[in-house]
Amino acid sequence: MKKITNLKEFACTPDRFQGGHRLCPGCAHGMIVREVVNATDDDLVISTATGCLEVCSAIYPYTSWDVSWLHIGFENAAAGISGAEAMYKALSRKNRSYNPDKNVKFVAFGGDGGTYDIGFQSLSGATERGHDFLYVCLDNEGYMNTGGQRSSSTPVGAHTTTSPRGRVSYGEKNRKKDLTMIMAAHGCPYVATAVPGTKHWKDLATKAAKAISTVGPTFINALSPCTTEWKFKPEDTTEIADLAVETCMFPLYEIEDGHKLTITYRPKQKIPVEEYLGRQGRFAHLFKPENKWVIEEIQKQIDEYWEYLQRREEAGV
Amino acid sequence: MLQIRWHSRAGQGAVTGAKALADVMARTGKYVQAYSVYGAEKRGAPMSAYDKIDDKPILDHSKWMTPDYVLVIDPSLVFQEEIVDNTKDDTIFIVTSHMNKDDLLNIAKHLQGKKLYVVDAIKISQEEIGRAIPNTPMLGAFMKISQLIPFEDFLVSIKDILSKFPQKIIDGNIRAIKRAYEEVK
Amino acid sequence: MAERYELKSKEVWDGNTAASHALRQAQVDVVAAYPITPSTPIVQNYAQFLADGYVDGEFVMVESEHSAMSACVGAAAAGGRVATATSSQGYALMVEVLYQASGMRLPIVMTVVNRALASPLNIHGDHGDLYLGRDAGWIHLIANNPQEAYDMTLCAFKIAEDERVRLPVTTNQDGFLVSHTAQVVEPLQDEVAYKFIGDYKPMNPMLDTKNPQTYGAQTEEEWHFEFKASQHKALMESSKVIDEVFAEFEKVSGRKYNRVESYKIEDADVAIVVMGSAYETAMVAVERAREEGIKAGLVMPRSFRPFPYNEIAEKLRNVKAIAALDRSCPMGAMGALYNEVSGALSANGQSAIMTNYIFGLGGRDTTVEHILEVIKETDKNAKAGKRVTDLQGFINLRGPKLSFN
Amino acid sequence: MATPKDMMTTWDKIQPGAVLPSFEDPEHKVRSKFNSFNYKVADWRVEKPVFNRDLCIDCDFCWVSCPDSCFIVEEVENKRGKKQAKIVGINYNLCKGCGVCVDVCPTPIKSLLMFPEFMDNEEALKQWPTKDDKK
Repeated sequence: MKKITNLKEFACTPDRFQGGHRLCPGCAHGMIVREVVNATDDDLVISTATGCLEVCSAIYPYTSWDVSWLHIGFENAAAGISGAEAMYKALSRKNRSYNPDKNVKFVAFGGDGGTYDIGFQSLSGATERGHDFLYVCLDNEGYMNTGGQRSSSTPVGAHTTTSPRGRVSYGEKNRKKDLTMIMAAHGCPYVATAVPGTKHWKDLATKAAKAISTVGPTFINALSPCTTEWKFKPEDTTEIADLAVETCMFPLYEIEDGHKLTITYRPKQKIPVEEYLGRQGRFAHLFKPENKWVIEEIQKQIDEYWEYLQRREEAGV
Repeated sequence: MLQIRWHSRAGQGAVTGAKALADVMARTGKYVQAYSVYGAEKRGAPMSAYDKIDDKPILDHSKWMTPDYVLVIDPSLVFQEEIVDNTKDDTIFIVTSHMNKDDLLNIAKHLQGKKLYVVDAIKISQEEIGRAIPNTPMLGAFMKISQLIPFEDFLVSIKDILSKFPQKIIDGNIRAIKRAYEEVK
Repeated sequence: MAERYELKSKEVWDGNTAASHALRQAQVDVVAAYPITPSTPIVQNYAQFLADGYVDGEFVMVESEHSAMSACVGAAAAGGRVATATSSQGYALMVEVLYQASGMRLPIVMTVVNRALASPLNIHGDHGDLYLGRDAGWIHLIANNPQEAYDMTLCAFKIAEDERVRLPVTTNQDGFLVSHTAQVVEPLQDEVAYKFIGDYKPMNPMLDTKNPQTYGAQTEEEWHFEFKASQHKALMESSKVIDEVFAEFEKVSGRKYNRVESYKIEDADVAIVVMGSAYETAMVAVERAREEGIKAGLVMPRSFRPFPYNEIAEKLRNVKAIAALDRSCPMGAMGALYNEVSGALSANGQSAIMTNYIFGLGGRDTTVEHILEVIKETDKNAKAGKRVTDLQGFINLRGPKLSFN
Repeated sequence: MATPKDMMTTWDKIQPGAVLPSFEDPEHKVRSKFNSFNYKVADWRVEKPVFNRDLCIDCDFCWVSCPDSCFIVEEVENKRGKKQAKIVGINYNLCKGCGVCVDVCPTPIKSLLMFPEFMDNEEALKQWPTKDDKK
């Protein structure tokens, strides 16, 4: 496992995800991916589900990857990486490894569409089969690659193009699917949440290093604030991520062996959710008088969930 | 070309029996085809299996045949009139029943006038193998009636075909085959 | 090391057993598969080979056919020999990924046991799945009996992995009629079979992590056309490699295969074009027709893709009337074989009278008598010098006659 | 469109399967022409970040939060002989001008600031605010 000590040292890591990709200016995907692939010194084979990251990092004739990389489809990043991992095992057993002196690790990236929704079956299958890989969900809470449609990760009240706010609607009606817990329920040896940015960079890098070095299927759900569809200024990406943590809208925690939960960051003072919602255009309509109750409802859900996480951590079961 | 049709219930081993017979005959240098016809039904549903045996490669892949032998390994199927479909005047029927031939013909009128042999393959398999899997005893009976190859040669081949099973199962099957060879009437 | 499997010079195998032994002998590095009737026994047999130590590769039991082909793509791009098996609905679920596999030029071998597509649901054989995959950029080889299911699968690896081809290959056998029909198969011994296929030749393997590769880039209108054209060219030129592999296979097995198979076509006035086990049934019908004075012959494209246009036209050069028999419902068109063969004739300036017959859907029995009837009808066209029968016929269908026009 | 003219090829000359090698010389890590490191997104910018080395404390916040891997890092040894990263510049080929680096820069007077794209860096450095300037 790569030792992540301080940023001065971590920044010496030669980048393995190159610029020149076509993600939006200020996109959190680039931040998260760089940290994950830089969090190990082992060689990497990566698969990526169809989505913003995939289309922007491999537009022919360019690739942004200094590591081996594969894209097949929207719903099969986990299945694809499981095949590559199986080949690695087979060739190692048959003494036909391409680089016998190197460890190869396997990582899959998918957006929330490719992870929570259309790709969930293949992720669940690959996880159940126990392949040795890390799956990172770049959770920007909607189908942003296709112009901001809702997903099962879209939070209550958010405006998307398929859950629009309107004269009689306050936007998304359904609660965000709790995928991290669902992945933990698979019995994964390691599952965690993370955010990009300077405040929690070490939390993310350490979790990635831990996940990659853990044998077996591991999962990181990384919140990826989307400047374009959440509607905030590009330079505010890390601030929005920090607010998601400080409001407990997106708490940072990890779960080991499917059950042992540890909260990895505890806000000194939980900030009201308005602070987070108010910074994003997708929630602007909630501040109209007739929709205020939705904010209250969201706050109630956050409070309950935060309480649940703390109780569960205390219980230590 | 020798054509054999099996009538069975799914789970009684007609497919395995048909394939075993094909295997035995292939070892004598014959060309064979063994297949079965069934739908999505589960254990207990009626089904049929087929053997074709010839001196030259068998090309016809259609399911239709005019059997030289009809082997019925389930006692209740003996009473279904379908077992005489597409048969010839000289088609030989070997059926499983606890009844003797005369009693059987009184009930199963469609078999009247047919060349009929009876063996209680169910009872034999229950007693010798411990389960109602009447396929191998039927092969014993068939060998007796058809005299297709010397019985000793048949036993050598079938022992080899069964060799993946535990010795106890092999021994039980061989006893069942020998008993049916003796008891078929 | 995988254990050597003791094989007799003649085995009695059904098509599934034959295909699974070919997979075993190819020492496939990764098999990722999901069972589906009627190809399930291929997957089961392979699992048993693994459990008994006859296979030392990885066997990934995925949760769907979509993931099966996806894992195959991942494994093949990683850099090793890959295979799977499927049928029907499973094939349909895979279709998206079939295009990905061929577009990335990955030499995956898939043993397909052909089965009808729902709805209504049906587990028996027709070519609905084969036709579904015909534009997917794969090479499609046809096997008419268990021996050929075995032989074609061995050849498939050698064709797919050839540096000049690097395309995925399906081997097709009829559900139940071949897959569940035991016949005499003369297998090669393990070492002979493996030597014939040869070691896997890597090309841009992802696992050579010192030299990283990007697979599955996005190409928009600026590039997509060129890639598809390049893939089409490779698929067309695989004909040459298929011929070479068949010739090499004849040397080790004594069995000769051709991209276009034919039977008594040399002096025929009337020809049947058909793929699958019905080709052999039709051989018997041709014999019967000749006994009755009709000079009938038989032609089959062994490789449905690449389609052997010129070779098939050459075989049909002297016939007067042709019936193309398609085992898939064309749904508002003529059957694919009718269209391909008509195109082949037209391209070569030939003008035999063409008719189309649809047969065997959902496992409907097609007997020697049925095909003999088709030959007789086609003979009417030959004798009249023009089409006097319906353009399209349905063999062994209950109800009034049905035709396209 | 997106492909430079000199990279446009015909169907008979493209890589089978659209497979892209990251490196032209893998052993010496020489990136291939297909590596997006060699692609320019500079024209996406309206404003550009300018880096003031004199004010930088090498916290590397900009490095870790840059979505476009723009910050050029030199590996140096600190007083205790430990390796650490020194920011030496911005790769303007890769920078899209999102401004995150400026946002996260923690120095009292920021060592990264946004300036108009057309302004010369020398000129920008001259205009850098000082302690005396009002915020």
